[in-house]
Amino acid sequence: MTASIATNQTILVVGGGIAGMTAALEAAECGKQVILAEKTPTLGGRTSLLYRYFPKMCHPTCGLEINLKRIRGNPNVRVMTMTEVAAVSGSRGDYNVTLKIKPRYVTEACTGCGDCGKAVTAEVPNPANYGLDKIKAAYLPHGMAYPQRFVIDPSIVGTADGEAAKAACKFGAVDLAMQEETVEFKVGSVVWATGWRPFDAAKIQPYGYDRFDNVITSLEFERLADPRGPTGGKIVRPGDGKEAKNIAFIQCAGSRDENYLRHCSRICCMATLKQTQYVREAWGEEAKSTVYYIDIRAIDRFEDFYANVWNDATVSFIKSKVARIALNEENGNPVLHGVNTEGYHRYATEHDLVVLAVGMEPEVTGVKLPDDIVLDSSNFIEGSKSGGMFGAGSAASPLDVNRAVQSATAASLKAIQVIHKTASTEASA
Amino acid sequence: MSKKQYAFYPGCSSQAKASADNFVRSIDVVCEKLDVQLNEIPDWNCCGASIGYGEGGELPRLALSARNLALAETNFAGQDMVSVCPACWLASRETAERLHESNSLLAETNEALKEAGLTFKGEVKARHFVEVLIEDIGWDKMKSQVVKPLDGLKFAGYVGCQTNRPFGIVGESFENPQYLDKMIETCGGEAVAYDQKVTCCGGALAFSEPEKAQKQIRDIVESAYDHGADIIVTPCQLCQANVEIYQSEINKKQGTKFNMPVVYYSQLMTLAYGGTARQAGLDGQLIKAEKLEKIAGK
Amino acid sequence: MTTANPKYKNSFLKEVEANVEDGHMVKMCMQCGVCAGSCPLGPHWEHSPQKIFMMIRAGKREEVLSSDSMWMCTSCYNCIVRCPRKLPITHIMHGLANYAHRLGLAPQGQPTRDIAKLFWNNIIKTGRVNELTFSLAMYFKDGFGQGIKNAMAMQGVGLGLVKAKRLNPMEILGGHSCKDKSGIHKMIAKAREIEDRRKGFAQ
Amino acid sequence: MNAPATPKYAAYVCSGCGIGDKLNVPALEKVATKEGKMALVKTHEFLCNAAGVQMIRDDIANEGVTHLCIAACSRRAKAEAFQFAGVAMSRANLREGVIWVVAEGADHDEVRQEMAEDYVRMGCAEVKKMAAPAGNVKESSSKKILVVGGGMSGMTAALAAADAGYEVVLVEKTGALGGFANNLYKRVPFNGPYAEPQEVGAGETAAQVTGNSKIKVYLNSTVTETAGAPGRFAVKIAAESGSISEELCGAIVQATGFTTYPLDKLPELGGGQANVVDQVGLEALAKSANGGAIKRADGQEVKSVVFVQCAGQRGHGGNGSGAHLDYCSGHCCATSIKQAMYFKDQNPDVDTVVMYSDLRVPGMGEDFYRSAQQKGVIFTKAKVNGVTGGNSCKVDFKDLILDEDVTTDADLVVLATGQVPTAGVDLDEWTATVTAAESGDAAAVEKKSELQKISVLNLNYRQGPDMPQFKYGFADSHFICFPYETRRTGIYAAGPTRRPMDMFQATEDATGAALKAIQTVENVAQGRAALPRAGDLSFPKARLEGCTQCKRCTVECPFGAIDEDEKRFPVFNEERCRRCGTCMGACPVRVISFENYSCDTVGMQVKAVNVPDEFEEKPRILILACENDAYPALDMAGLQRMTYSAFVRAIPVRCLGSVNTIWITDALNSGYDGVMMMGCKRGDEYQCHFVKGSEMAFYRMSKIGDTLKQLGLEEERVQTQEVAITDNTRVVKLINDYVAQLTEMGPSPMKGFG
Repeated sequence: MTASIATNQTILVVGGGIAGMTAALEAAECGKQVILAEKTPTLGGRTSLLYRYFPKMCHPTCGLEINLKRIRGNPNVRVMTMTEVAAVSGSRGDYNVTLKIKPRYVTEACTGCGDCGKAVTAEVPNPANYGLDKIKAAYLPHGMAYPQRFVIDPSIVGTADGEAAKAACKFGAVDLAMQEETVEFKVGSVVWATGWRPFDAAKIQPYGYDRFDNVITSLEFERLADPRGPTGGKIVRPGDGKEAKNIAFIQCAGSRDENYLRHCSRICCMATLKQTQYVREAWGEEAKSTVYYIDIRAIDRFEDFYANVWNDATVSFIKSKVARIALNEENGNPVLHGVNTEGYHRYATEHDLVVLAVGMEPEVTGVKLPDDIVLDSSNFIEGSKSGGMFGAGSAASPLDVNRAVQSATAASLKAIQVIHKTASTEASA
Repeated sequence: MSKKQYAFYPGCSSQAKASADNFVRSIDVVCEKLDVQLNEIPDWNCCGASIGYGEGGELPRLALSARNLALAETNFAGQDMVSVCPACWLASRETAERLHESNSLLAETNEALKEAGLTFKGEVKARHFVEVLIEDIGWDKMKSQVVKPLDGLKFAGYVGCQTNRPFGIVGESFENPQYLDKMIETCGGEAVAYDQKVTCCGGALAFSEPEKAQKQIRDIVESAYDHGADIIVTPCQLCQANVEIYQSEINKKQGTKFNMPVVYYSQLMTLAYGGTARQAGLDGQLIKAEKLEKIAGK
Repeated sequence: MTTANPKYKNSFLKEVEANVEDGHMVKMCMQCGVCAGSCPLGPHWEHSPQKIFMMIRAGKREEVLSSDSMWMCTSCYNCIVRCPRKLPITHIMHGLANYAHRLGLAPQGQPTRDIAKLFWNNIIKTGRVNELTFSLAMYFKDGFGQGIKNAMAMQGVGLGLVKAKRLNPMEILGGHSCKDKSGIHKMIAKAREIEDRRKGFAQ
Repeated sequence: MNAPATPKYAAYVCSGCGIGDKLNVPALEKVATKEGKMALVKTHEFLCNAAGVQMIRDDIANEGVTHLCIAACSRRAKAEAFQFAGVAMSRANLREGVIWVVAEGADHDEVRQEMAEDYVRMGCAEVKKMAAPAGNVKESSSKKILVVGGGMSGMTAALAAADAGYEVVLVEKTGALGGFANNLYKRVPFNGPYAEPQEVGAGETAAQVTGNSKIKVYLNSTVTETAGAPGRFAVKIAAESGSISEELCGAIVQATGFTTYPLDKLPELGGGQANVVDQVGLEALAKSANGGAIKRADGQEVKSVVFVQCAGQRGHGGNGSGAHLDYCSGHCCATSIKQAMYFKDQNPDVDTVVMYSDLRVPGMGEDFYRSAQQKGVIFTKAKVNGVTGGNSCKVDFKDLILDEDVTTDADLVVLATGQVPTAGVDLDEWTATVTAAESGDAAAVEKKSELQKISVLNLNYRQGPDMPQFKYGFADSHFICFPYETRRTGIYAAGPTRRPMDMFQATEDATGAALKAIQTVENVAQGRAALPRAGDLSFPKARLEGCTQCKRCTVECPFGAIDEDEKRFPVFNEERCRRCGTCMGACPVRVISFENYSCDTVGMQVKAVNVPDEFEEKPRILILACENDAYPALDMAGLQRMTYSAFVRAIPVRCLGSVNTIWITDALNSGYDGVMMMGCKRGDEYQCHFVKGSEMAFYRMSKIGDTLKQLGLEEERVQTQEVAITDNTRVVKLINDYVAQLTEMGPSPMKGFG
């Protein structure tokens, strides 16, 4: 790849989640040239791992299909997967970027036929299910993966399995000699849509995520409810496969906590309200969801979703930050200890399963970013000193999908403005 | 080789014939084996303990600890001040940190200290002996001294509160600290997993609220039994005293048959390092640790 | 100081901020209740810490200061390490107890309060704890008769400790002590004087 | 570009990905040649690789191929590889649609081959009826952006568009720019450290707008008519003075803001009584105090203030009778925090209590909350039972933490009331009024002109003068992934008219809306469609000579794209059109079609299928699947190697709304045993991106019963299903169950008559 793939009239979008795809597409559909760089092997990001959206209970995959169709049909967007930003120098309107491309070990020749997967015996934790199950070490990330190309896990490169995959491919698409590549080019503006990651629940020691099988995160629960997930949509306990009907949802797991994340992650209340409805759908009147919360932040029109869940007899709300979780060693049930602060009532309640509504931590936390970038106290991207780089979506602030897309659309125009200014000054010069 | 030097703040319970008399004896052996020299701070005073607040108030308690810190600074300049008692460590470290944060508080404290002819410069670091073992000596060296591994013995590592919170040992979890289990294993024993590792023993309230405290103690001992422990091991004097002393009380009141020895980590190390029962202070147990004595006798 | 407190006004909160150890943090509580659930003696509290913080903001001066809740603190520090707002709850509880005690509003005969007093006097006397006199003092705090009972009740333990050389009968004659007792006494007196001045207690 | 005079048809069969192993490829070639009548038929073992694609390119260049059928994988796969400008192309789905879903083994070889051959027949039949859409390039269209509303949102949108190089017309009904922001003393912080209120900055922004040569501002003006379509909106702007100006605009940003919920509707919370104000009322007091002690209307200095959150909001979850607003306005918690700071910053001794039910300060708002606590603001989780105003206000409330009923007094009580959107006319009300008016109801005629006065856009669309309103009167999108996707192409709402929001969100939102407006004018210039068929160059054409003026297309178009001329013939505004084909599905005489999607492109596929006679016991079932959800679900079933009956033949459709009943009757006539339609969820939470497509299909099929009876067929032979894109497992079951059911019923009596 040469520097000629881009000029200072090009926009670089970092991150191929829904915010990044949106930022890239909105600019491209205004006629701008965009490079969309995604760290993982596929576009889609976190939303492609969600089962449903609040408050409509519709399927994120539906929007993903539309966005992927837009990308397939738009020559202005150049998609680069397994690609990370190594460095950005320069300033507004004139950045030099260096990208690192990790080896996929599968070339464009891949048709997605799956023969390599059949040939391989080794299995790796399935990233699409947060490691709740395993997949072959030669795999398609998921049904909606784009590009629809297999990936070979580095762990089998140089093994018999690796060779088996190579031998199985009729199209010679497996290239085990592939090396990490570095490319450099100019862009006029950069949109950082690097998104978020779930806060490491193991750090919240009183909840024993690292000690108790039946304490899981809200993202893992999302996979459990999804028919495409590890249990085929059955809500059962990872610990022993027992049906989980009596489920506790613990809010602010990491968020609003100066020991962990000082910000409120905004989405967790609504995500939990949504997930109580998964439980209801699965078990009907037998379902029992208990939400332990500090404040229910069902903001603006989401209020009516909250009102409906509030009126759902299978769901109850307790204003309390759970103090600690103990284990009932007989039945593996987590036991929640705490106090309902509305009138001071102590509880020690057993549940089949505990879901920690984990907070959003900016994916760039701990990553070395260009000096030009301005972060807030929680590592969300406020913007850049020279004004040519922008945060978009949940990289800029903890946002739900709808707001993330709105934010990405705005960031897209800000990038276009930079391009426009550069162009017009060059024209007048 | 030259020994590592520390200003030593033993604390009241570690004095000769005080409640943790046997503890310090084992500490001495451990220091001897690991080339650590503890230099007792001359004329140190009580830290005020946690219960001191009721009458003592804020500044008087700070003054008490500041006096010890000042004595350490003046007598053993450049040395960290080490305590074996969590309460002492907590009071000292908290004082050092709060005086570091607030100049006004430091000024007031020094104004009081002047009456005792001292000033606190705020240089000395207050540390726990366990920190010294882990951070300065290291696991490898601790293990290297083991000659009599405590094979076949099951211990419940009981960390309790104040060695663990609010400061704790660096890198350890408040809810599930590992270092004590690791010490047990270093000595060749088996650390059982149980759910009362950091439960409060009732602390000073063992005196004032016996029923409430003894409920805590019962939970701890019971769980240790349920999970197959022979002996409870602790780094804390108050934990040791409460959990050992009140077993007979609980038996009397509640008809239990508790008879679980409660020893200090340093006693295990002393034995594992080949020390005698006497050196390990096993004679100091109210509930005899026969299984340990047997090993000592080997 | 003891003016009637209007409801949901700042006066008592301000008093607490001025006179209670770390009292300035009370206003930072967001009522999550993690402290209440973390306290080992929680079941025995009338008011949990978080509730006490709310009561302070609501101006419930008498209820707070005459409550024996903060005297239930075992100083286990669970609340401190779990508080999402990093309130030094243990210190605030200690501070409130001490403040109530100094004002004479703390409940009479509250055992922890009495023991705290005994303990403090015991250590200040010589600069170090005299475990024997402290124990005896405790047994006799409720009067001679009760004291004998208490002592008898714990006799086994006492003897055991003596046998284990962990309690020295000779301590009755003074026992361990700092050399510079007078210095310590002066220091404590001074510290108290400064604090009283700062907190506006009558000398 | 237009296709050459002499069309040349070619078919390319890929034998890769196991197609060659599982299917008789020469037989497929034969079908393409003999039955498909393809002039050129080639097979390639790896059609999507460079060599395969080059082969096709060469044929286009050298052999003059104008139409090609690619018989390989799903149209959703390898789309980039198979892109050939200027030629018409169909895809026969042999991989995901046949070999991946038909059961393994020799027993199934026959049906598998039949299925593949049918798909080749269908692909060839389809492409013959297709033309490569040329697109209707309109370089001359207007790229000017109209912004309605001169508040923070409107000004931001105007500046955002201008900074990207576009001309802007800004219409503000009052005499000054700034809107609601002009009422504020300070604003909630936009950026770190989120500890102190910030200067509002409305004045500066207004100055930037007036100073910007690309922005033309109309003050004291309203929009009295919006005619035309994206790229050519003819906008009439009336000034108070009565003078009318006209502007030709390409796209519209509606930033008409909100009003505050009327205080006097909240008597139970002291609304209307002395010293009980709403948040905007407090801003006024703070402004006049200007940093000094805040005084009440009666001039008395405020020493104690209580903020009542959710006043007349959140239904029964908030404070007040519950009979007010059901939603939460989102900004009020942060606003009250800011206002409490006004007092504390001026005098820390002022008692400030915020009574909340859930304190809602998401994201970094948590820092703002902490900062207020630091300043000594007291927060109480409370349910307020009543407020009385007067010299010493009384607030009766239940402290939910202390669990007791209390009364406290305050010099001033601030009610955090909600945002009420200014989004013009409710279209349901409009339609009702117009219908009544047309039937000669005088009152309705009167009401109609009243409604026109409150309209903000006065669109002359037959569907009404404003944007369709979403819940609670907000002009919002129905879609989560596409917040700007509404039913009026080229018109985008921004700020609190779209959703309750604070000022920071409003400025972000306005910037996003500006982009969408810009995108619209660029799309129009290139003749491209907007979401969800972004970039589609095809558009509906009608053979008006065949039109019966039945008006179904104009009525059923979800986007108001079709007007009527004086002779009541449909007039297509293609710039408003989203290319869903609902009009095509609605047309009883089938005069509406797209170049690459028409009654024929589908009809011919239906007819191309080889339907065995009743003795073969091989039923045929036609599946018409929504291309966005059901068809991908079928693909993914294949990807997961699930198996379903080889008796079905699936055709992707743009939307079930585009399904013309002729396809159904044709299918049944030609002996199909059943027809299954798969569309999106319908109803209030509909997922159809063409709004009513699925709804329409169900409605139309409910009417098809009679036709079936005439044909002597059971109603079960036509089935309509809601299928979500995640239903890969379910879709397989639906198919297999339906096949079983039809087998049970026995073959269609129509067989052989077709």
